Amino acid sequence: MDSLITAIRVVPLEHYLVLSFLLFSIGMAGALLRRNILIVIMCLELMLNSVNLLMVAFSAFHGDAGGQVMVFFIMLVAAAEVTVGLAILVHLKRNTDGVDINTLNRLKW
Amino acid sequence: MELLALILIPLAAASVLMAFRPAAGTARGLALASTLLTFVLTLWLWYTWGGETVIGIAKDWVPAWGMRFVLGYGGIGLLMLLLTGLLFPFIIGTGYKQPVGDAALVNALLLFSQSALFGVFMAQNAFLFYIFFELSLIPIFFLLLYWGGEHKRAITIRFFLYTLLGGLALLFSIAFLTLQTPAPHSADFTALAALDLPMDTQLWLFWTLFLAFAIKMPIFPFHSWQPETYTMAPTQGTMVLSAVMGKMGLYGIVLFLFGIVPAGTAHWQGFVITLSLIGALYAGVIAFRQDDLKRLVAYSSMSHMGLMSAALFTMNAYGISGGLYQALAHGVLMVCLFYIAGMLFLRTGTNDMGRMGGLKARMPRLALLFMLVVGNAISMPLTQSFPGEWLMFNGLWQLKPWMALVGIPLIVLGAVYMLYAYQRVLLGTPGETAGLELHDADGEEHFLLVPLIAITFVVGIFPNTVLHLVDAPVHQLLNLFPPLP
Amino acid sequence: MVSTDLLALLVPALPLLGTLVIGFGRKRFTANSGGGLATALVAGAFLCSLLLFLRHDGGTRIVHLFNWITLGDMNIPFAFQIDALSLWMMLIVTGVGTVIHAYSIGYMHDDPRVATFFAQLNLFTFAMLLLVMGSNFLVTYIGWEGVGLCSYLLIGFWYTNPDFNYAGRKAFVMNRIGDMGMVMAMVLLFLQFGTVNYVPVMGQAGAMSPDNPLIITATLLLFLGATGKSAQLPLLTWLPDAMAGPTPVSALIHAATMVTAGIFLLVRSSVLYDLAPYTQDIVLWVGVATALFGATVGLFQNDIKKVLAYSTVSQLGYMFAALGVGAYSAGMFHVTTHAFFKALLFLGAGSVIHALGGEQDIRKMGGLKNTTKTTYITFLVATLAIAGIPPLSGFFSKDGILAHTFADSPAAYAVLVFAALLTALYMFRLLFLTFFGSYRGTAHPHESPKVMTVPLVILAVLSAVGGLLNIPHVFGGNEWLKHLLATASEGVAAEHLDLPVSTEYLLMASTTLLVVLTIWYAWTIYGKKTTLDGEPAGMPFLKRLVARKWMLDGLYAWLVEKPFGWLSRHLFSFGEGKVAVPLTIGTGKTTLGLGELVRKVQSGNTSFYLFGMMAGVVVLLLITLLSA
Amino acid sequence: MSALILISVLGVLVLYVGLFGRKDMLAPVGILGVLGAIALFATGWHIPHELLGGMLEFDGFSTGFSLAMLAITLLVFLFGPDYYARMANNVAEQYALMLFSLCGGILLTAYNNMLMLFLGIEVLSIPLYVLAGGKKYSLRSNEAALKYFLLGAFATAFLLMGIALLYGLTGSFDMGVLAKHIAEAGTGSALLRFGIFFVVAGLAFKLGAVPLHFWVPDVYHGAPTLVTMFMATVVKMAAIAGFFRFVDITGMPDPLARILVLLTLATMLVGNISALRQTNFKRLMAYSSVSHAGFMLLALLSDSGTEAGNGADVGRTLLYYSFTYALATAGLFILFIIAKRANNGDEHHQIFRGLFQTKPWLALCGLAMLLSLAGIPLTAGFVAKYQVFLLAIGAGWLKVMGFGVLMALLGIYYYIMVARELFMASEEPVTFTVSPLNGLVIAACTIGVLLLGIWPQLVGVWA
Repeated sequence: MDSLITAIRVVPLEHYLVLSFLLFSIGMAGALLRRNILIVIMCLELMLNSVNLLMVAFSAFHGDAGGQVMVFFIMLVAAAEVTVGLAILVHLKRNTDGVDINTLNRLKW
Repeated sequence: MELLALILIPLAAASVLMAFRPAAGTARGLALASTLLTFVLTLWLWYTWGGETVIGIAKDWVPAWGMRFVLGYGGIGLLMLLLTGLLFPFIIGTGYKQPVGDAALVNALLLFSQSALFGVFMAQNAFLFYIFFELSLIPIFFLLLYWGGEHKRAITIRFFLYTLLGGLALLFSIAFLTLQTPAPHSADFTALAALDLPMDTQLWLFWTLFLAFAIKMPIFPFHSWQPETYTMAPTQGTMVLSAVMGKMGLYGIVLFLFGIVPAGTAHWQGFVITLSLIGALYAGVIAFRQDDLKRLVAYSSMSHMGLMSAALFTMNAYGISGGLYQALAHGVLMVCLFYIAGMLFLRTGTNDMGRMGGLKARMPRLALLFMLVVGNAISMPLTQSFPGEWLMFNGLWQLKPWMALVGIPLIVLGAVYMLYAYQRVLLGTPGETAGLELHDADGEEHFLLVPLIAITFVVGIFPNTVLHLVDAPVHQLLNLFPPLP
Repeated sequence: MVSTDLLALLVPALPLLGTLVIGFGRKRFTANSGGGLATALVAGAFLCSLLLFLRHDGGTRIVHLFNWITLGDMNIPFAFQIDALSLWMMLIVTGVGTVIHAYSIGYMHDDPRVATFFAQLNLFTFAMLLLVMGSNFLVTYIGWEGVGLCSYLLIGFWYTNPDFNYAGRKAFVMNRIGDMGMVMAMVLLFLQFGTVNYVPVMGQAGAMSPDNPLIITATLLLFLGATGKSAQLPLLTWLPDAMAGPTPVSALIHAATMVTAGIFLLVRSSVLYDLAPYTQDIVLWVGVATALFGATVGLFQNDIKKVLAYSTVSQLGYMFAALGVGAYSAGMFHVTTHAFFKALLFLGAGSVIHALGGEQDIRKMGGLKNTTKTTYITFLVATLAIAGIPPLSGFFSKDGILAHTFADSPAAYAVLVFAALLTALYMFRLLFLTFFGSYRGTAHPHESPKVMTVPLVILAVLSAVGGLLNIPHVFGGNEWLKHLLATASEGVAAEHLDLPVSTEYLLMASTTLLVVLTIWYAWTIYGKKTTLDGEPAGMPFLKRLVARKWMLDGLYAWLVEKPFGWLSRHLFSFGEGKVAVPLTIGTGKTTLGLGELVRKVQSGNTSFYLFGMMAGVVVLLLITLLSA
Repeated sequence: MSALILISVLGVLVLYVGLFGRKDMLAPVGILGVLGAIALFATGWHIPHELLGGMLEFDGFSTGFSLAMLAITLLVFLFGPDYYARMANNVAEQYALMLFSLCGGILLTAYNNMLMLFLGIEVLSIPLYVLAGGKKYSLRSNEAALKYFLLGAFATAFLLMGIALLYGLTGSFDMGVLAKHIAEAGTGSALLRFGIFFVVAGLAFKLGAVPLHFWVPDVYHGAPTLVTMFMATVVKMAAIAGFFRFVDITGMPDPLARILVLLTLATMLVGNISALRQTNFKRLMAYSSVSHAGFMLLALLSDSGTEAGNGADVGRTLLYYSFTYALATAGLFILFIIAKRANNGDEHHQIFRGLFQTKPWLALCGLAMLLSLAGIPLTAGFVAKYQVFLLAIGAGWLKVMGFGVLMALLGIYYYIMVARELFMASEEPVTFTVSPLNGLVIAACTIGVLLLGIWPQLVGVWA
């Protein structure tokens, strides 16, 4: 365990920061640009996971377990969230066969 | 206790009308009875008044924000109470000959507004004042919305928002002022008047306060809601608006501007007086070419209001007393004029003077009544309006002679448009109305107009009965003012 | 024995009573009952005044009724001032008033609204009495406005005629223009002296140095008021139009009493004017100019009443000229005599009109001296009086004015003499065209009833002997009226005329001679006319100008009425229609439009929402970071 | 804690009741449970206590908010049976999900630790995603749900990012530590700025503050009306409570203040302006909720931390404001549902026409609640706004406050437009059917609004 932490600490914190920001941004970009709702959801997951990465890194550098606990919670909640999301998506697919995000435009103004 | 009664009696009557929706006759009877009762009550207050400020009731409401339920009255407040008490029976009485709509509802609304107005004139706490100030608006909103003339919806909303704009500005100022008072905060006028605000604060505070009252009166250039509202509102609504509600503006000026931001007021004095006078002349000139009688009266009212506010802002004894005295006179005048306009509409089915004319031959009594009212409108001596005008011009000249000289053409303008209107309506040969079956002013109408006209003359001959109300308070007020530069 | 105060109270109270009784019972009163009552009441007022006059001991008595306007240090009592001046005016008003009331019974006999007429006539008398009796400017102002209103009502008495209504309105508004000055003067004096009661004001003013701006301003403002009421330039065009009213009204209001209010006011405040020579000059020249104006225009009028109206204007001019040179008593004297003979002239004219069934155009008259004898004789007397033929009243009063003017300003004197000649000319033109020659009309002339002719006779006598009231020293007189008024008015007391007696004789002789010549000239032109074709075409410019009243009406229409109407219309259509209201509505509409716009941002597209959120967050982020 | 457990257990219980097909028992059970929870909270009154090692802290503020939310939930449940009468099955889930979501809300009022903040928000949100999609076969419902989900997840990511950064700064999720760190180290570090920023973004999303408000109108519009009502009231209160806690504990460091000003201005402006021409009542209420979020933010803006300054007052004000707002909104939504039924499904505000002619008292109730939202005197809404004004002025935000006043004027406009409809005659006769229970609920809301307007201390008595 300690070895793992030291291993993590080999890489300076900044790199983790940058990396997770990159991931976060990629996720965001994907969420914005992609049409297919499934992919959008994945991108959202990506954003969450970038955060996870950050958490882990921080907890390692702080030598505090809280961060890792948090990561578990995040995964948990993310799973629940996605479940719900997918369920809703399935309904949508049933009612309008299609998962194109642009079909969602009945509600406006 | 009787102060509370002033608010509760109309409220109770209104609630009864709302709840049981009695038949027209009963409704009017009840409304009339309650207003007469309140009138007697105000008279009694007048009779028992000893010349000092009376605090009738003082209860904590929300101490945290200085909200207290304090009712009381000094001479000025009493004058306004008398005005309200005196005029409402007549305004209700108007409904007999000139019914507006569902009598129960209309009278209920009128009574609501009366109750709120009494509140405004008795509130000794700025917050309380504001609450009544706004509440008095809501009944009028419905009167307009239901029984207004053409475009009533748009006009109603415009009127409502415009006046509320002023109201919110007032609320803002009150909140600010309350926080200036030493903790525990208090919004009582006494506490606010005790504040010694720095000049720069007073300078902007003056405007946030003045806006509310300028819109209410209304003063040029905040008047654009007024003419069409007065024209389109049902007669009774117009009466309440012009005869009583406009006076809330004057009253507020004395209460807030003079009482709380005297230095700021003194600083803007010249500017505001100029505005008021311009407005007065502007309205007076415009009134001349109006074809719609109600609109003409609306503009004449605006013209008078301009002069009154100008006089108030002279901040000297003659000006203030004259302006306040005139408030009463103007109230009576407005009720008379709008009632006569209503009578004419009732008979000819129009407000367009171009389509009247030559009515005198068939309605000599109405002509006589109208002439007497016109006499008051152009402030002939021995009518109510003259002493007020005399005092106001004294005040203006005392401050700056040119102000009086700018204002004096009003006495010509008044004669011009009033006599022109009189001629177009009554004199000459019958126009389109020739065919109509017209009946002269009847008993009920005399019953309503004659007392008012009598008051005009009695007060005109013995103005001291009213003047002594404002004399002492105004002099107390004057002590607040900073020495004029 | 009735107390003086009660008498003083009765004088205005009686006419007021008449107004109320007749006014409210106007359905029940006939010409005879109503007229009779009205006349009786005014006569009663006259008797009271007479009693007061006889009791008068040369002092000034203030009859305090009640405090009218009291506020702080302001106390304006409702009180009467009984002194020689007011008494004299009361006598004129009620005396002439009584006669004219009586006359009206006959003249208005067949009018359906005769009761209303008498009510209003009484109301006028009441107001006029307040005007002259008031012990301070404000009470005077009550009457001042009151007579204005009455004149408005009576001019427009036959209200179905739009022209008459217009004339009434014109009269009132022009008076109001003058009243602006009056009010301002009162305010100024009050703020200066802390009171508007005549006695203290004059007392304090007397102590002030002459020529100080305050006094000059005050006097000028007061004079503005006077010009309005007394139809002086430039506010005179209302008076000729006022002839729209029934003839007795013209006689009472627009000849004998109301129009002299201005003179009364100036005499009342003579102290101020003596302190303001500048103002006096202005008064003098305005008076002179008006006198000339009236006389010239009078020459070309063909409506019998219009001629008299312009003659009134010019005679008022004389009076103001007198005041201008500080000859207050002369002015008042002329007021008196003028009241007699001008009232007589109007009533005579009325009688003629009555005789011809409403005809007013002198070109359609002529030769009436045989058919309407009484009228003719009395009219002749009045004409001679106004022309200034000794020993009739007009001669003395006019001569007084001329003498004083000569002493003060020969130029003005010259103009006034010229005007006097013109007066003779147009008056005799009127006389000849009306009563001489042969009848050119179609009606059947007949003499008026007694109730109308008797007043004529009374007035004729007065116009004849009225001169005795104030016979100058040169005729061994003692100037009774002057001494009387001197007790009431410092101005009169201060009068002095230092002319060598010889000069005075010379002036009188020359003037009289010229007048006689003028009359002869008039006879040659108009004396034997049997037909009359209006003025010959192609008049010289000046003549046309004069005939058109010096374009004064046109000037007003062009300078005041049209611009005012234009302003009113455009302020409404532009100021309100294009600025004020649109501004309000515009604000509202813009906001709503904005709302519509912002609402459309909610496009319903999820990607866009995501983008929006991100963009917003980024923007916020940047702002917060940059502002750090 | 006990209350929290009770509510979650209650949710499960309701599910079981549904399992046994006792549809008629759902609401009563729920109501009883909620009452029980209220009782529990009431007993825990005035006794601040910590849970989970200080992760949750129930003080007067959170107790008050929890009670208020429970009370509103009670109203929702009272109306529930009527609303779900036509819905054949899965009714139990609806109630249960609301209860679960309520748990999240309660967490938000009491969290003292960013982990709890995160959990609270998620527990609050996830059931809502489902609820929003409650009408399985209604496309609008699906769309609303999905939009809500996508945008919500997006915002969650922001929140988490923020939390992570703050964690990176302090090495702890405990708010106290964070506050201490700020107090000592000041607000210099970029981590702190970014962290706070992202957290605020996440919270602002829940509150529906501009520019993170895009979901509000669509979701309010698409979701089943009862759910909309729940979102507009309970969720709103939870969100503002959570937001307040964060601001209050961190004691409004300077970057936070700057963000909040912008948020406030933008929210008040957009919320009110977009509502002006809105005729669909549900969307109108959505925008109104945005604009009210703006006013609450104004109050929040004036907060300077409980220790240092007026935190307690702000908390009180927010509670008063959000509760009265919720009351009026709830009442109006019920009125709306009634009117909507009477006009077979139309959602434009003309559907209120003729109400005064047929059911005057109902119209008057509606008027009272609208006036309260508009902030006209003698209604709770007015007092609430006034408190906000007082706070803003006290904190010296005069200009922002002046802007707020203008926006309040706009607000009055669109509420009055609806009020106008209440009193207009309808073209063709409409029959509004009101069950006594519904009438009672509406009356309760109205009375509450008026009572609180006339006697504001009613809410202010705790703590």
